[in-house]
Amino acid sequence: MGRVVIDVMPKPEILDPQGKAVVGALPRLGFTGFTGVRQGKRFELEVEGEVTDEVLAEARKAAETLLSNPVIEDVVSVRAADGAAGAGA
Amino acid sequence: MGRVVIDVMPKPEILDPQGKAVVGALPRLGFTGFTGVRQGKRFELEVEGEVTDEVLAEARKAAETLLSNPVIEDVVSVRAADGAAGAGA
Amino acid sequence: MSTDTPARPSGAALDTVERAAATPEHELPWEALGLKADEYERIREILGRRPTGAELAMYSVMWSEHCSYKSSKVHLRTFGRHTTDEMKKHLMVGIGENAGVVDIGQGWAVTFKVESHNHPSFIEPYQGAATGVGGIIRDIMAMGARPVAVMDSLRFGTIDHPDTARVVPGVVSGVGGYGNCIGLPNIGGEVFFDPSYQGNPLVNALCVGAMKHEDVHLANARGVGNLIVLFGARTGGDGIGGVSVLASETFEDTGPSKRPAVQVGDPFQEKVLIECCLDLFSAGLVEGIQDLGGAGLSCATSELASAGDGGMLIHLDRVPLRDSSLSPEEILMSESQERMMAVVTPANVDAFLAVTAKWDVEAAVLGEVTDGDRLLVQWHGETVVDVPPRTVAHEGPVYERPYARPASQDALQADAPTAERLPRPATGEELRATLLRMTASPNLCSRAWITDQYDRYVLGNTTLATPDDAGVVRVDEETGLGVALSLDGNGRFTKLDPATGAQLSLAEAYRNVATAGARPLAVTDCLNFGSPEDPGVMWQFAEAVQGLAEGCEALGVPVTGGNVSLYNQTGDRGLDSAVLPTPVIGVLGVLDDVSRRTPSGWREPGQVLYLLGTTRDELGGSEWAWVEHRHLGGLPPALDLEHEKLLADVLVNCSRDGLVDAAHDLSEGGLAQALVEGSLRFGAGARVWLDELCERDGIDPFVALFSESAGRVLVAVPREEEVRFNDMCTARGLAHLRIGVTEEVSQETRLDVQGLFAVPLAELREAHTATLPAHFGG
Amino acid sequence: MRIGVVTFPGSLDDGDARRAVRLAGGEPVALWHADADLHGVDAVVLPGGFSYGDYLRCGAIARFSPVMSEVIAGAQRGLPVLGICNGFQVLCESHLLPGALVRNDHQKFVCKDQRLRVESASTLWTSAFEAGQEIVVPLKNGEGGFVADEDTLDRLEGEGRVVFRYLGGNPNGSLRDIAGIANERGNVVGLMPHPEHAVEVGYGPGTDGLELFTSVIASALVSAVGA
Ligand SMILES: Nc1ncnc2c1ncn2[C@@H]1O[C@H](COP(=O)(O)OP(=O)(O)O)[C@@H](O)[C@H]1O
Ligand SMILES: [Mg+2]
Repeated sequence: MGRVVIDVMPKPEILDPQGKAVVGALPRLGFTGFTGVRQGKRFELEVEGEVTDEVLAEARKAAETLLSNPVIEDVVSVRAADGAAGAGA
Repeated sequence: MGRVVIDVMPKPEILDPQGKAVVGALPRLGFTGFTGVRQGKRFELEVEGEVTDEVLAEARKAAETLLSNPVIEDVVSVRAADGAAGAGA
Repeated sequence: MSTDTPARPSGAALDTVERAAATPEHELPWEALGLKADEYERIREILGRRPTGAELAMYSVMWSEHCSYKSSKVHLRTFGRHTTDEMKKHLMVGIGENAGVVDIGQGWAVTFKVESHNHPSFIEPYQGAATGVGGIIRDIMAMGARPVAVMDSLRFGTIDHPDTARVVPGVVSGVGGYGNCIGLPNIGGEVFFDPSYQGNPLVNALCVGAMKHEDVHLANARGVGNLIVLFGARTGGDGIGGVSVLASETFEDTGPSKRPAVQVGDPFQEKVLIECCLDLFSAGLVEGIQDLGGAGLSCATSELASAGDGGMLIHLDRVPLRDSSLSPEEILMSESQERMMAVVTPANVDAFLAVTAKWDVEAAVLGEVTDGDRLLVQWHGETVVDVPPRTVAHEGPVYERPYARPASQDALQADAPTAERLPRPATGEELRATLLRMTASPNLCSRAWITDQYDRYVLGNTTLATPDDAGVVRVDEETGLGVALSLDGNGRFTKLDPATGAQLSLAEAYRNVATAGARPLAVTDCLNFGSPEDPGVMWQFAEAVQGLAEGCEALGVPVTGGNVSLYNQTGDRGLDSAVLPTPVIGVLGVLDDVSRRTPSGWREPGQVLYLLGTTRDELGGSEWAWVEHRHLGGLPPALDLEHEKLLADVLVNCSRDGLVDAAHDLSEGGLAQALVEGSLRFGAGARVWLDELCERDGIDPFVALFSESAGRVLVAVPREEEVRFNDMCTARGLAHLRIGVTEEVSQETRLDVQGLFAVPLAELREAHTATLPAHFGG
Repeated sequence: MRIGVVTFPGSLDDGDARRAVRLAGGEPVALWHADADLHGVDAVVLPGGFSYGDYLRCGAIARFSPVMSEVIAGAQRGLPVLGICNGFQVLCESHLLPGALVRNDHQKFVCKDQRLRVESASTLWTSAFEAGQEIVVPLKNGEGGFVADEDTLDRLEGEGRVVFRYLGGNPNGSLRDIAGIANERGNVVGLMPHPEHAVEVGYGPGTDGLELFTSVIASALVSAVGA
């Protein structure tokens, strides 16, 4: 069983209220070193077999049509999961 | 200017309504190869200087206390951004 | 993402006033900014030189159709001409300010306005609708009021078109996402599907706010030496697509490449801004205030200065930025959301900044009110704008666009839905089947799938909301003083006859408010039309405005403000590619005690159903003609405004004296739909007979059930009040007829039209509620 | 009885909670998120809304506000605390209550009049009800799905700490139809539906919600008499 990881982030020029809320909260918790935060989405897609190039191409198409909103978001990466990220460890 | 990437995913045993909705929608759009989808969050944290080990340790602490809820989520990775993922390209 | 104030981009040539005077030959891209040659020439005349890039940015955006109303202005003056002194009696602030203000008595005032966010909602349904709600809320805040409720009027393409499946859920969750998160109850609206809105959805949002008389604030910058403070969200490159031409012109090497076409809303920021503004108002720290909406700082500075008594100096480099690469032109044009601008005395400024700090709201003192009459904008000490503010804000171009009744109008009106041309159901069985199809049709089916996504309870003052005829909220907890609002439009009627159609929309909103038991007091309107460059569209517009103005005068309710949205049209097939001409009318009414409000459904058995008003064979533009025959033609129903006034009067008295327990307006779908909705409201059935009605009005059961004649309301009268009720109608000369009785709430209860058919409410409910979930997902 | 109602930036139903306290006969006291002081109140309500916008996770940021450290300390001493909707989310994020609240299974915000069964009348906030009683109060949320692992759910059921359960269909995918729960001591209760919107005839569905507030006032009287 293979797994594809897709990362989607708000476009840099677009207001990101979620990131803004986090960057405001961090210093109150004593985390002072962070000057900016942006919050995006991460998807893990499972496939029956291996993650072939065709699977990745399908996944990219899905990322661009369904998983992201091209008006305000960018698909920043579509890749096969390496063991570490996949298992949720 | 450095950047830390943090990935947070719903725990495997926890209901993930967003992932479920995506997996339901994919076949309707003609994407038939995916058997499961989970949707998590991806954060990009900016720091003034370089991403040192201390910065990463701070980021991990922030990830575990604020950015995720251990009852329902796992922090699956905390790492320095490589060029590619960072620029939002 | 960097958050510091910008350094002056090195190496780029700043287009200062000085430079503009020295380089008269330098050509600016005025055409790309949407200006006409004569408009550009006028700017040169006003300034006595060529404009700077920043000045051109301001003029171009402020002289756009959206901001200057250049095509509609000559017609909008009609409203003023038809507003009598008597109508102005309750009007504290009229057309021209951010929103009108109405005196509702006991020292209270309310302000309300409807505005469009049509095009952005097509591009990005969620954010477009969300920022539409956010924008109208700031207009209400700018009057000094606390926003107390919102409404939304939505129009989409055909229900089964694939793009409708994209636009509807996005718009609905955007309206809900913003309103729910900001804590304003959604108390009503409309949803309508028609192919003409394919590619041109209409998203109109209304906000109403309340305040004490002494809290009314106006948008003007008075008092030399007073400070200009910008507060709220940081300024980013939102919605400045067009002006990037200028940026690339003057900032060749440093100009940023990407400017977002859509704005993203942050309702949390706006919620905090509301509370912050209310704290500022109650501490008396604000002299004048203006929201930042379309045209951003260009609009706020020039309007404040233009309405003030002096000039204004602004240091643009003090604007807190989200994107440090923005040029002065872009900062002036940015439409970043959740920002306000206040005029503050120097003595109050520290206290002002303490309040903004309490709410974690960023604020920056940008400049001051000056003596003289110029608006000066500086960028790191150099002057980039030096203009008479009135010429930017209030003295833009005015067009007398040609208009003409389209040649096709006669044929359209001649195409009446007569019984010979469109077959009508006659038997009980046919009528029953028609009723079930009608009540399940897109424009008549239950809106619950949409309205269940809106919080109608927050603030704890909502006493009527969806699916009642009007939304009713309490304004004063001590006395129960409150307001009722209804938002209505009918593009089909307006297409068939623009003047009458606009009046019918007005009459429906007016009637809805009275049906809820409130005394109608004032009007706001959003006029959604196609391209003003099409003489046919312009004719529709002119006619609709004239009709509306005359209608308001006849009903005695003034237009207090509104919004015009033109160019709602795709393609170049002239009138045929424009949306149905759609004036959306909001009517506001007052209840001295909202506990007297009348709900739209009955719940007690044995009450008597009366139909007020008379019914004619009027099916032109009706839902029946469309649902059953895809037909739009003929004339809209006739309207008698004197009758509407009488009807409203009787309904308000009935509510005051407790003569009716339920009242429901008859509109789209006619009596049949009113019976369905009145029964389903609380699950109590009804037994109805139509013979007397048919005999009195000379109609058949089909016409009785499905005609859309205006001026009719169905009421449920408790038996013990029947005599008083009858006497009152008779004394006032209002046509009233007993047509049925209510049944109890039970599993078996039915809607029984005697001698024709009966339908169990369970079956009706199934038909009525299944449609939207079937199309947009459970 | 003085009952504090916390206002976070983004709280929406704080005024409504104060009104409910007043109508129940208590004295509402407004508490401010940035103020690490409960001003001697006898109970605390964490109201509904979207604290700090709730963009990250509902209640995640509010949990770390200065006032919450006092609320947490008070709750551990036995101070009655009620979390409504966003307040429930804050209580879970603060670990005063187990489990978490996730996006509704149908992914939409839902606003409706909701039928509930009061499963436990032995908390400080439900003593005025009869166990098994059915009530109707508004429900309005986008992230109201209660989740916890099986062991936690079994323990909640076993210890009688499921306080409210949805009737007539599960509106958001909550496990075992759970609408509200309590801590072991019964002084901390969280629920997704909004009892403060059912306290006045004509403004919401009836007045069933009032009993939560009269419960806590009555139990304070009882303990005062007992003491
Ligand atoms: N988009 C909407 N937002 C909020 N409420 C709505 C919306 N659309 C319809 N409603 C509500 O649903 C009910 C039915 O709408 P409608 O059939 O248009 O009423 P009417 O014909 O009496 O004006 C009304 O209470 C109306 O306010
Ligand atoms: Mg209507």
